[in-house]
Amino acid sequence: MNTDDILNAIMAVDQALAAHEAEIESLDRAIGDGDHYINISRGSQVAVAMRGELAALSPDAALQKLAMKLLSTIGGASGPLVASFFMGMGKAIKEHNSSLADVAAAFAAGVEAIRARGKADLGEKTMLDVLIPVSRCFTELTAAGAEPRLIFKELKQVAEQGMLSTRDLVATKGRAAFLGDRAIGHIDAGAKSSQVMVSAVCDLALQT
Amino acid sequence: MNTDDILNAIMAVDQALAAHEAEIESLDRAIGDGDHYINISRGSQVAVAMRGELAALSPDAALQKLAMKLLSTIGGASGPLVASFFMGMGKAIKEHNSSLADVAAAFAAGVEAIRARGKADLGEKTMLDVLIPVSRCFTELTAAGAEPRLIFKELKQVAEQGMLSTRDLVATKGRAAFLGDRAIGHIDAGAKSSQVMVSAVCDLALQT
Amino acid sequence: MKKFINKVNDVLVESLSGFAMAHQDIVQLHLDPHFVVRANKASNKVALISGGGSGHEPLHAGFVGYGMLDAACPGHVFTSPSPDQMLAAAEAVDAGKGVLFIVKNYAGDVMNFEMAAEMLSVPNATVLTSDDVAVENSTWTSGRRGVAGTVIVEKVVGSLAETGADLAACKALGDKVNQRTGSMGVALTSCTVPAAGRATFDIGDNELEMGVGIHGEPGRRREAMRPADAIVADLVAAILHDLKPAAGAEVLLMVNGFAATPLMELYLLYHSAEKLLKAQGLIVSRSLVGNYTTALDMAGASITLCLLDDEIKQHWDSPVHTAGLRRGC
Amino acid sequence: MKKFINKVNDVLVESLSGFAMAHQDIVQLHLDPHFVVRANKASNKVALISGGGSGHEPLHAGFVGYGMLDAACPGHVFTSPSPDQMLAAAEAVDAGKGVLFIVKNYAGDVMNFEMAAEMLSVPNATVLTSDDVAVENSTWTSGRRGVAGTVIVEKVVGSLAETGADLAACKALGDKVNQRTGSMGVALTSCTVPAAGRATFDIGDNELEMGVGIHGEPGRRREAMRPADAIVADLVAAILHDLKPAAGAEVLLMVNGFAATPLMELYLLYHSAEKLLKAQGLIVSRSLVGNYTTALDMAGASITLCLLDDEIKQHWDSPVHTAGLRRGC
Ligand SMILES: Nc1ncnc2c1ncn2[C@@H]1O[C@H](COP(=O)(O)OP(=O)(O)O)[C@@H](O)[C@H]1O
Ligand SMILES: Nc1ncnc2c1ncn2[C@@H]1O[C@H](COP(=O)(O)OP(=O)(O)O)[C@@H](O)[C@H]1O
Ligand SMILES: [Mg+2]
Ligand SMILES: [Mg+2]
Ligand SMILES: [Mg+2]
Ligand SMILES: [Mg+2]
Repeated sequence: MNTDDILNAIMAVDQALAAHEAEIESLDRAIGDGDHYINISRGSQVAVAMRGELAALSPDAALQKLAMKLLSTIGGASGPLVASFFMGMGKAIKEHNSSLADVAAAFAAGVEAIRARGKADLGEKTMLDVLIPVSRCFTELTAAGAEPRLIFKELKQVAEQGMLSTRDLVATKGRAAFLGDRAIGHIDAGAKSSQVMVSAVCDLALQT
Repeated sequence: MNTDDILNAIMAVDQALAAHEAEIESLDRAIGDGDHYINISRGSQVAVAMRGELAALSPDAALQKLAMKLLSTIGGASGPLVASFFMGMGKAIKEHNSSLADVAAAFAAGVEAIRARGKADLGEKTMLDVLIPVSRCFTELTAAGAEPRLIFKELKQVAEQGMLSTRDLVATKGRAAFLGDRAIGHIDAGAKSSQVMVSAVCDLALQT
Repeated sequence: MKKFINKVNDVLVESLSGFAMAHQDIVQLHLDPHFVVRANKASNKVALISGGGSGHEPLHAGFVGYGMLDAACPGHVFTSPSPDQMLAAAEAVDAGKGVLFIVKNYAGDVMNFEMAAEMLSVPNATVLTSDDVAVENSTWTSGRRGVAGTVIVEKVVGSLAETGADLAACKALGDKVNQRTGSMGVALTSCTVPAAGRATFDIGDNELEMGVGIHGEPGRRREAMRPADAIVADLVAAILHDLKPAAGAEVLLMVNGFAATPLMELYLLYHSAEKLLKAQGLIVSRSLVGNYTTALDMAGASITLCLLDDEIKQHWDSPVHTAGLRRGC
Repeated sequence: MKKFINKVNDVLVESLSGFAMAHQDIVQLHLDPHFVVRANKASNKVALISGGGSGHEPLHAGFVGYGMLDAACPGHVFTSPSPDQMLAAAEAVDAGKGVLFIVKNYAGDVMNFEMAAEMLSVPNATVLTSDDVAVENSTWTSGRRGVAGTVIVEKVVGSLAETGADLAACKALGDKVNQRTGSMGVALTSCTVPAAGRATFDIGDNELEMGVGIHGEPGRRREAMRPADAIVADLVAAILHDLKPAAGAEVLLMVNGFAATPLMELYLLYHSAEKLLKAQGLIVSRSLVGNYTTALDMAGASITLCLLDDEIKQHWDSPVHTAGLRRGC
């Protein structure tokens, strides 16, 4: 992986989020406060606008720079979480030419940074219900030397399952936690946006 | 006319107003502030409640007492006007056994008191567009010695015409004056309530 | 109609009672007849009394206290109070220097206060406020409505009265401020009178009423919803057309909410209006933003401009201690 | 959606700019990153900084000034501000005695302030407010929401900070006030986030949401509209169940409007609540009624009780000079 891949992924994520605007927005309206799409797309738009600046940087520096910008742009609960993800990933990634296994390790470091920041874990009806299973699967499949196309197809499925799994959960973190049982039956907005982003990056990888 | 007639008229007026609640209310909502029925019925209800007190008094004293009570009860534009009417009438009426001509003269004094208080005249789209023609007709017909039943029938018609005449007028007094031409096409609420009251008293007189 | 009320007939007394309980350090409530006076009666000053229909809170009872009113007479919702209220209030607050009535120019208020003034044995005078430029003055109507500018009149005259100025001086200053003040309002929704139980007027989801009155009286025109800057431009233009300030004149800019419009939007309107006035060469040196003259539960706002001079500035800036406005003490 | 706005993306900056223009004697606005500080920087005191999503005005920027906050960091509507705002604000207002962050307990606010606190080189501490009793505390959730009681924390700690008290003392008093404060709200209508353009939740013409959050989060239950006294009885019971005041305890009673509910109704609620508390043997010795912690354009209100002691009373009564609350100066 190189900086170009990051820039392409930014474009893909921004477009994919825009295509799911109504869905993400209505999920956060149902059991949150309705702004998750606005927050996350504010982030993806600023990332798109930064592509020129980032192009000159190495992947680790680019991810760190992106993280700081997202931290000051997104706000809300997702701001520090998304920023922590890229900070964690930026610290872990190699300076150049990371292998798929390197990327999986960096992804895992990013997810770990979200866990540390949000003090949440699997099963709390958050974005982690997508990201933790995706990260585990990514690590396992790369460790097992699986074929890249198979890995990305698999990750998309795992993301989808994780997203759907939040429907039946009671939330114990985030705004939906205020609802108790009333949150059951609704998919978590952050889980949905995470699944959309994971899918978009996998599709990109599958195209090339 | 004696105090008993006043007491009966109070009952008749209260009932007639209640029967026209929706109509009076919606007229004031269209070109006023929507409270004319509430104001005027607050007055008629307090008058009904006073019947015991009033019964012991002579007609002039009863009308004066009623006027002061209405003054402190109704509020709004109609409060001082209605109170002035009964003050004016109370000052002019004989102590006992007024003839129909006496009543017509007292009624005229009441209407004059409204004019003085409100500084309005015929054609300004107010209650006076009912009360002035009614008063003139009442005076003329009693002076001409007309038969009581004919007088009351005639007064009802004059009241109706006066009320309807306000539809095509521009208001120059009261809240509807703020509307300019936009008041055209709407009957004035105070003209309507006056017509309802005049009619109710005439019907009462026609029954007996 | 969804409102926090118990019985429609108890709204006024319960609300006044809550007001008096929450502000017992400032006011005292009398019932039957209803009026609100200062907790501590002032001495050796002209007594200022205002009043009018309820539903415009904090106007007027919220402005009873040091530096503003001595008493307020609240009528039923949107209905002028009656003369017995003004008489009882005058008796309670007269301090030997006469009574000044401050009355918004509506037929009902004018006639009820007039009758009280005629019956009152104490020397008295009346200032009629008529700052609403939405309705053009003309010789054959009863004239313009008194709206949010009334707050400025009450503040400025209230301050002068505390100095011991006489009745004539207080009336003169009130008339001057009124002449130098213009307002215009815009409604996004109707209000609902509790006793009526339904909206006073119908308005579409994409419409506004330009020039609306504080009782929901129709204004100059109904039009399609527009950006805030365009609305403000019309309001300000109408007021300036009326006040005709000299170039470089110093003004007080008030943005008044009708009750249901959030502070966030009121400040946005203020921003738009101040920019516009500055661009026209005026100096905005005093401001007031908030819900001061409301229209029950209406969404909407009005803009008021007052042409300042040294006397008005001095009395605008002076200390005041009321439930609705407080500074310097 | 009918609001006084120009472009949705400009609402925050235009509104903040209007706020700063209208109150230039009290505050100064910085943009990019956005924060509001006192017009005159205080010296030799702990710097108090609060912040949170916008849409709750006057909270928090309206409480910047002598006796309350040193700075406020406004986020986008209903969205926590970001750490760069807190860092810039802290740099601007630190006066050598450290920084106290006052943060409403929402995941976003907590995490953003936490990151700022970690990055900040100046000694600092945080008070988390969590007065909303609608959501029961439990070990496995992120805990209760911070709502209108935050105003009391800011006022009381703000007063202590002016005396030169140190960071630990300010934090301790803030935590104490928070523990002694409980709130619960009720919505009659939804709010509408400008960027979303439509109501956050649907609610029937005859329904209320009991226990609603200040972002329109659902509360304990949806129920049929009821008389004010019945609603107040439920709100007060929930708060008392949580606070468990001793017999004869002295309390501050706050009735807070969510923005679209008129003062007339808020005072009616106050009347109902004070009567009820008195009947239960409590002493209501302090009050606050008005729109202090709003929820954009929501119709509704909350009740807050704070169990007073001599220290809290002293700091509640002390002078304060902010755009949203002023007394004694
Ligand atoms: N502690 C946490 N750990 C992980 N994810 C969280 C946590 N709190 C919230 N989230 C995620 O953040 C999402 C909400 O983000 P957003 O709507 O942008 O912020 P806010 O809740 O402040 O409005 C939730 O749907 C959830 O997935
Ligand atoms: N100056 C006046 N002279 C005579 N009648 C008037 C005058 N002003 C108002 N009215 C009458 O009063 C009626 C309105 O009364 P009401 O609704 O009770 O008071 P308000 O206008 O204060 O709400 C009008 O419909 C009109 O008939
Ligand atoms: Mg959200
Ligand atoms: Mg009327
Ligand atoms: Mg009226
Ligand atoms: Mg949010």
